[in-house]
Amino acid sequence: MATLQYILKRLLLMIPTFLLVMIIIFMLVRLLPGDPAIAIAGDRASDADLAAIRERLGLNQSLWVQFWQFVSNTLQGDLGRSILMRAPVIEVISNRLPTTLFLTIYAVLLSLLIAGPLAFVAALNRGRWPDALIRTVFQIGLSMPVFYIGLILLTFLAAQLRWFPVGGYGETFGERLYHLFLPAVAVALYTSAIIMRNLRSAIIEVVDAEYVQFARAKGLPTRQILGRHVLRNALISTVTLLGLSIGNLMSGTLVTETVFAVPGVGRLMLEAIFARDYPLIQGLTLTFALLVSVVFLLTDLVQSMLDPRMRLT
Amino acid sequence: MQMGQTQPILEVDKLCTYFGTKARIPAVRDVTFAVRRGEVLGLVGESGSGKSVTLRSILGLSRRYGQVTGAVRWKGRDISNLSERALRPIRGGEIAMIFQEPMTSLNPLLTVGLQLTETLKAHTDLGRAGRRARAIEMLEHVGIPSAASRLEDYPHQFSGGMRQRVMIAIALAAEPELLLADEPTTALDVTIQAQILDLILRLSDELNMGVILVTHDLGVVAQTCESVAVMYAGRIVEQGPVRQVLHAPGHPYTTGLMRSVPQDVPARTPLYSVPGTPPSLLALPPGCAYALRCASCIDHCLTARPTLDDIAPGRRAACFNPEPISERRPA
Amino acid sequence: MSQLSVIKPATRRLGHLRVILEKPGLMLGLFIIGFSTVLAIAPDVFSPYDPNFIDYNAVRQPPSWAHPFGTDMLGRDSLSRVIAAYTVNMQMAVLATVFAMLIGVTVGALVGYYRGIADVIFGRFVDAIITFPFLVLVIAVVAVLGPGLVNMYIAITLVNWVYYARLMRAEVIAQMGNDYAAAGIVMGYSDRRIIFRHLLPNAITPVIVYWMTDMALAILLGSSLGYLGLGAQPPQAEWGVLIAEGRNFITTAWWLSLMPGIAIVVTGIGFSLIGDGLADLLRPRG
Amino acid sequence: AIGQERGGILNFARYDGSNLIDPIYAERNPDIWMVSSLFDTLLRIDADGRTIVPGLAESFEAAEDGSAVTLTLREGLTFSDGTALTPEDVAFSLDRARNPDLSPWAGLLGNIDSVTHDGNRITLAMKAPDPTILSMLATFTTGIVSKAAFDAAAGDSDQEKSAAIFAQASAGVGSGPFYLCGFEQGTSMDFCANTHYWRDGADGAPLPYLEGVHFEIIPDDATRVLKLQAGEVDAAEFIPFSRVAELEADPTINMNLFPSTRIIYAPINSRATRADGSPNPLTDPKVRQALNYATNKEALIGLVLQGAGKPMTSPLMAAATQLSTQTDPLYGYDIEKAKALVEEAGLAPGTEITFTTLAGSADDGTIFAALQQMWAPLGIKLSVEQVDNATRGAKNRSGEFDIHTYGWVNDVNDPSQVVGWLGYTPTANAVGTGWEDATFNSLFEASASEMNPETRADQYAQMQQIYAEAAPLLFLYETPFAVAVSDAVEGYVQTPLGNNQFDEATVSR
Amino acid sequence: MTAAVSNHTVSDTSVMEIRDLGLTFHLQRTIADVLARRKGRAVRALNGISLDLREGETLGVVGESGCGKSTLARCIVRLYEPQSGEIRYRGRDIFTDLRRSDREFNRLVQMMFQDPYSSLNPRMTCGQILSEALSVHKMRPPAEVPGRVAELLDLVRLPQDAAQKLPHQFSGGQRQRIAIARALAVEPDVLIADELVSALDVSVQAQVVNLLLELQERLGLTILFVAHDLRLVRHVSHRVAVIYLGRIVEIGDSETLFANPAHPYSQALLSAAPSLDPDDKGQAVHLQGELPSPLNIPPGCPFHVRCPYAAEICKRDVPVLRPVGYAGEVACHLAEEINRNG
Ligand SMILES: Nc1ncnc2c1ncn2[C@@H]1O[C@H](COP(=O)(O)OP(=O)(O)OP(=O)(O)O)[C@@H](O)[C@H]1O
Ligand SMILES: Nc1ncnc2c1ncn2[C@@H]1O[C@H](COP(=O)(O)OP(=O)(O)OP(=O)(O)O)[C@@H](O)[C@H]1O
Ligand SMILES: [Mg+2]
Ligand SMILES: [Mg+2]
Repeated sequence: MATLQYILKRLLLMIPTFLLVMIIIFMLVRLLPGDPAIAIAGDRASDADLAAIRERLGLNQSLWVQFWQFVSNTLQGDLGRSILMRAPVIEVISNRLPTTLFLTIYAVLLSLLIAGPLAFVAALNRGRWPDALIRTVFQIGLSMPVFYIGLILLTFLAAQLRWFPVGGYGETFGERLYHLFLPAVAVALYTSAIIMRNLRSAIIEVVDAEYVQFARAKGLPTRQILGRHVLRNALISTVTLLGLSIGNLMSGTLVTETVFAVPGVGRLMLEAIFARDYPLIQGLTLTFALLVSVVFLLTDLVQSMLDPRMRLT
Repeated sequence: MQMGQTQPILEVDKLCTYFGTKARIPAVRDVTFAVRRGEVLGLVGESGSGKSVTLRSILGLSRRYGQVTGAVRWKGRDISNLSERALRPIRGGEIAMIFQEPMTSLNPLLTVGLQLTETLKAHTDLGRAGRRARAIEMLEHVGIPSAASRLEDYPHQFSGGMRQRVMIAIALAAEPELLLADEPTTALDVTIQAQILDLILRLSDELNMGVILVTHDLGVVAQTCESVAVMYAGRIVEQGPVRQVLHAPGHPYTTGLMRSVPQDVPARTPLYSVPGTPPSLLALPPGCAYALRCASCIDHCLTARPTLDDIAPGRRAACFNPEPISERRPA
Repeated sequence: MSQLSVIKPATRRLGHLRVILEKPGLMLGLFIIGFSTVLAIAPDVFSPYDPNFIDYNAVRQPPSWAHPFGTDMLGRDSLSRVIAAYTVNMQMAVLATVFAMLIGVTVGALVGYYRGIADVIFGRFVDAIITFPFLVLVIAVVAVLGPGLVNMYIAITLVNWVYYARLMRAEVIAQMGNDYAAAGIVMGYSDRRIIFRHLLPNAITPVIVYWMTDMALAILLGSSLGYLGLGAQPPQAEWGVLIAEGRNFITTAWWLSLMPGIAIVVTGIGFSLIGDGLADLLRPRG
Repeated sequence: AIGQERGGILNFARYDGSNLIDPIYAERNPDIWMVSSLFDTLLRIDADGRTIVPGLAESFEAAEDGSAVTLTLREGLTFSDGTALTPEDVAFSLDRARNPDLSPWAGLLGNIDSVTHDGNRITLAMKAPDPTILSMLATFTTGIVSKAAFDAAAGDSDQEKSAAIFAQASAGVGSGPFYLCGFEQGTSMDFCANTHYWRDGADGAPLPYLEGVHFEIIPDDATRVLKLQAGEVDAAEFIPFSRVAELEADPTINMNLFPSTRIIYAPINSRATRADGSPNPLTDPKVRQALNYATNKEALIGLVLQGAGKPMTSPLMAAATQLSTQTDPLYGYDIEKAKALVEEAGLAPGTEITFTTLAGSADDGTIFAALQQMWAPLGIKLSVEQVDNATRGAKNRSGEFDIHTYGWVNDVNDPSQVVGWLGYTPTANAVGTGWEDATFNSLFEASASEMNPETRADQYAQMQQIYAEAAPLLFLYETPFAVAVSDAVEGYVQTPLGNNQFDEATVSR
Repeated sequence: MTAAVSNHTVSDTSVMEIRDLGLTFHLQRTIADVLARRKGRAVRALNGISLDLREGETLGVVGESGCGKSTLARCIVRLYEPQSGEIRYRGRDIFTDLRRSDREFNRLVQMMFQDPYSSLNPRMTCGQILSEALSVHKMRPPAEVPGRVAELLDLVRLPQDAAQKLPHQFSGGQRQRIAIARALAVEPDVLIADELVSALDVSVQAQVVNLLLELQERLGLTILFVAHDLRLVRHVSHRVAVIYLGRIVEIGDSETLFANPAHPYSQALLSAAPSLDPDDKGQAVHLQGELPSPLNIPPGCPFHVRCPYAAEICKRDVPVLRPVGYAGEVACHLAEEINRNG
């Protein structure tokens, strides 16, 4: 019950957040230089054509009217029609979103899979060579631009060794796992580096905690000490971080999806921005914000599941 | 209980623990003592004198952080070099420990019930239901009301005193033969302190369990222990039966401790206080570590380290110039 | 005044050279960043050629004694370009983060100290900005203001201060749990004094550590924006742009993207070594 | 090509996706260039790129005075779903195409007065003579669609119906060699062979040879190439020129450089003042000429295109366009002359000029870097301003620029479109340069209704001369369409207008 | 350790008058609570505390953990604002008569905290801490500040080189002395010492307590001494107040109270304190029942659930503090009977 109340509270808190997000994105989009009409009709269109397009899109109305329409339509679940794609924004986004979600979740799982065990190895060998090696390698992952990592992976693992396909995203679940492996790795390299850093220091902190010592004094098996007492506690701060970095991760899909030719919302966002596709930019931003809010909420829930002290907030 | 009849169950022999990267911090040096079944041994001393480290070293918990030498003979067998795996049945099973901090020593994320039953799982062959029953029994034993309903609660839902009692319940769950109790009552009010000490004494009696009780409250020592060891800067400086040590301290440091307590002093008059501060463990003087603060310091004290020697039957002190013990301090 | 107290404890500690010498990681980090700074300030001293000089006849030459890093597709000397990029990339690291840090620290400290309604509003604001896709916001702001480094800094700062403020707020609240803040109130000190003189220097450590990571991130972000054409302007050499330029030649002229890639990685390592080292060094002892 | 491989699916990597392939709504190149695969036109351009030959119409005849065009439709034509392609469909399609309320391209057909039909004969009555009309009938926007399909489609407006038909991705309406049989927004697209297509190949077998074409959209240049190298696709378009040599050397890949009407040039703001009101040094034609002389186009081609291009020879169009004159070299590199011109014009040393480039474009970056160095001897300080596409367009319109890069590909098979764009003031202020020349404008207007080919050619020659002298552009170069295909693929063509032609393509597996 | 301090005199004038002080901490109410019209949970930390602090005296305050000792101390220095009741300092209400921005009150009433480390800014040297106090309150012209710092260090018996050291370079007892020096720097009238020595070892405790006693003698300070070590409270205080669940249950002259506690809770408290003499096992009054929670204070006498003498009336009526014989004031319905029996 407490959890339900908590979710309710969080959902209520999202309302002002979303209003702010809507205001920001609306203003930003209108401030963008460049005329969406030109973006649609092309540089060669005549002034009359452009005027007609503006009329059609309602761009000649006052900002207040436009904003009011934006808000009221959004509340009714209508995000408008994409100028670029000539289709309802909802439809366009819902076509592309699953791919991005798949990629993001895949990358998160991969990051955990990579970072988790290595964080343990590094933390338990603190100050010795495995620690130094792991940290250096991850630091490299942390400081390489995604587009570069992506390209290297593609060139060597896909084009030359042909272990993985260069692009596309497959039909079946298995195919997707296979096709999206490289992009997921490219994204995961960065995320896992962040998780590894955090988890490592959390483990180092927890491993010496009194309750872990007490668990040792109780004569528990090592695996139980590490799994039940150390990992769970170390995970708490890592979960927050993971939640926070998922936001960044989704931003990162802008570049990743372009490099790996993955047809997701990240690439769509770039296209939308460059085409001044106002409704699509707005719709995508709201979608991002919604997803990130949901992730934050999930993070908090997971955290409250892990940490009983946070349960009744 | 008469002394000298039973063999010691635990013998600690020249235990040394050094911390730091180059083993430069001598937290415990040459600690030697023994505990018999059913005996309650008090361990007192200033903060940082090495009481907790001694207890942890007995259980092999200090090895991760430093270097431990000397022998810890448990029922005659030296367990100081056993592997973690080999130590497992002893830890928690035969020798249990209560940690100093009730607030931080329980895992905040796990239910009290789980933390209790996991010990039972490790040390008994009780089934799931059996462990649960025993856990409830233990909680009731330490005076936690409606124990069955509290198994699913988390540590933060308990008060400090109750957490301390939960820890005692965990420590005693597997019916150990020796209990290492590290300041089990320091954080607590006098009323609760009294309850907990009663409990430990009762169990020690019922189970014929040896207890090492660390505290810095001399009153607790007086009321609870049969013998006492006083530590200073990592060493035991005095050891003996409580009654004798408290009535007629042999080591000047023990005297100092006794006199600092505002008892039997006219109100609002200056209290006695040991002058100076304890030496840094990184820069111990060559001679007696207490020499610079000691009123009865002689030249020899500055250059040579006194060993823990008998000063009377059953009593030992590490001092070149011990207090005359025949004389009783006026009450 | 607030700035002074930010820096002071750090420099005082840094004054103890011996402490630093005992930390090889920190030493290495300081060396890397120190050297990078020198390169950034005086690239001409180190670069063998004019980084922008186009030589039609020496296009994409592999590394040689004359051109240790080879030449690019315009026949420009790659080593000189990688060195020239230090100026703009190090500038990115600092300028894209330092104002965000100052603003964030101030706002975070005030909000953390006073709480109340300002804190509630701040919370919503932070949520809005944090749920907003970072890159999108930056791209949009850059697009509004026009591409170019200064606008990029403004854009990143507009978004980034929130992260510092969050961190600072949490830390100030944690520090308020210590009695020295209460002691300040009891002593009758002004709020300003308590916030900036007492709480801030104690709460700043994680911020400074984060700042180091953030500087490395700023370089990466700047590079990504450079890749999208929203950052550094040609012909200014910038690592992200250099990598982007070289990406079509990854198999035929690998040095084009590898060398700037190494520069980014090494600088990143430098910052994070300093960050780790400082975290160690500035941890209050007790 | 006797005994062609038949069947098979060709996998084609595109740089950008189509959004709506409809003869009249196609606005962006990725849309335009696909129209002819789905919708055939009455007339066709021959392989030489200039001659007009019959298409869906088996014969055509234009009145001498330009008052009418008469065409005869082939017998037994059917759409891809097997329904008959009738003169009603033709009239419907042409009326749609010339309806200014619907089609952005209606202006191209503005001289048509009416479209009537009588049996298989279709007559276009003209309001005014139009020398381009036959070319227009071979242009994508006059592709023939099925009236029945439009009548049946859901939606109230023509636009909605068009979108609905496209969304069905069905065999319903195609008159071209293929029909759309699969579409995923922004991801992929499938063409399937139209088994009812009327044309036969050189081997006498019906076209198309392929069973279908599968398009994948891969915006990133490097990834597109990798995909081809990995054998995951059979063809990749828009190969970066920097990769051409590498792919040419690859024995398993055929690197095609198809001749195109694509030109890269840079409009120079020729107005008397800049947008901020300050005097514009570039208003002096001498300065503009000097810039052109000081620009080493061969070197630029070497740097940007790795040699895979040639300098512009006609100031107004690509050499592949009809009526282009060959001025070779057009402002060949001559730095001394440039210096002299600058001196003559009295350009102050250290004059600052801003070069606006497309953000993220490596080519633009290169051009800028090279120009900066090339123009330095003239005392010009060139600085850069990066903008994105939409902003560049807006700046071009409002004249807020000094010089910026631009590109052009003809959409129709006639020079009038490009000349109108680049030089005729009413169209677009001479690509936004603000350059205006009365003689040029009147020549252009006269040529629009000049039915005599020689006279018209002469008018075009004059316009090119005027334009070259005034130099409102920095004349740069022509680039081919670089398409790499695996050696299994043959017969794929991209026309000079950019149309992707798959009808005679084959792939052997 | 030098001066004898036993003859210190206490006047009858009250420096502080505390009347009916009540303070409840409201725990955060969740949205769900609001929707369900549930009241938020509340911690009733202080429930009508009244006491006087007399010029020059040391008033000891004892009670078990969580009974509201620190809350009381913090109210007195205006860290918390009570919801009811008033605190008068030399006749003036510190919350209504004195403006919050008036720092003079803060100067005159100083507080020292339990945790010597956390109450000192870890990044300021001892010298900086002291000179800040001096200069903010303009106690001395800037030029004389260093000299005064030296004097203060001397006063609390810290070596002169202490001025350059950071708090972590001191021992616990030394840190507490810095805190004392800081409080004395502004020449206060009243000192509130909240568990000043609880964190220290006995022999260090002795040093700090000696210092406090000596300073009180020399400077005529008024001290509120909060602690849970009964022996210590007995040693330093003139009078003692015993608090139970935010209420004073007994208050009186220190010697009398310790010799003859009148309230059953005071009795239990004193008897539970272990004697130093192993042979004196005492007769500890064992309390029954669970620890009380200020979240849920029982009706009637809050102590009745644990009280061995509890009668019907105790469950119903809240006892008021009233003088009982020579014992001072006691809040117990049955005080007379109990003490007659005992
Ligand atoms: N893991 C460790 N690494 C380094 N030094 C340590 C470690 N654990 C303890 N020490 C040091 O060993 C000394 C003895 O510590 P110990 O905890 O045994 O003191 P104690 O007698 O229990 O004091 P207290 O009464 O405060 O609990 C102290 O100086 C302490 O700082
Ligand atoms: N800021 C606060 N918010 C909510 N509850 C509080 C707050 N401060 C104190 N309390 C509660 O008020 C009650 C009284 O607390 P207080 O700190 O005064 O006790 P104390 O007598 O000083 O105890 P101790 O001896 O442990 O220091 C406790 O139950 C405590 O949990
Ligand atoms: Mg200890
Ligand atoms: Mg308290």
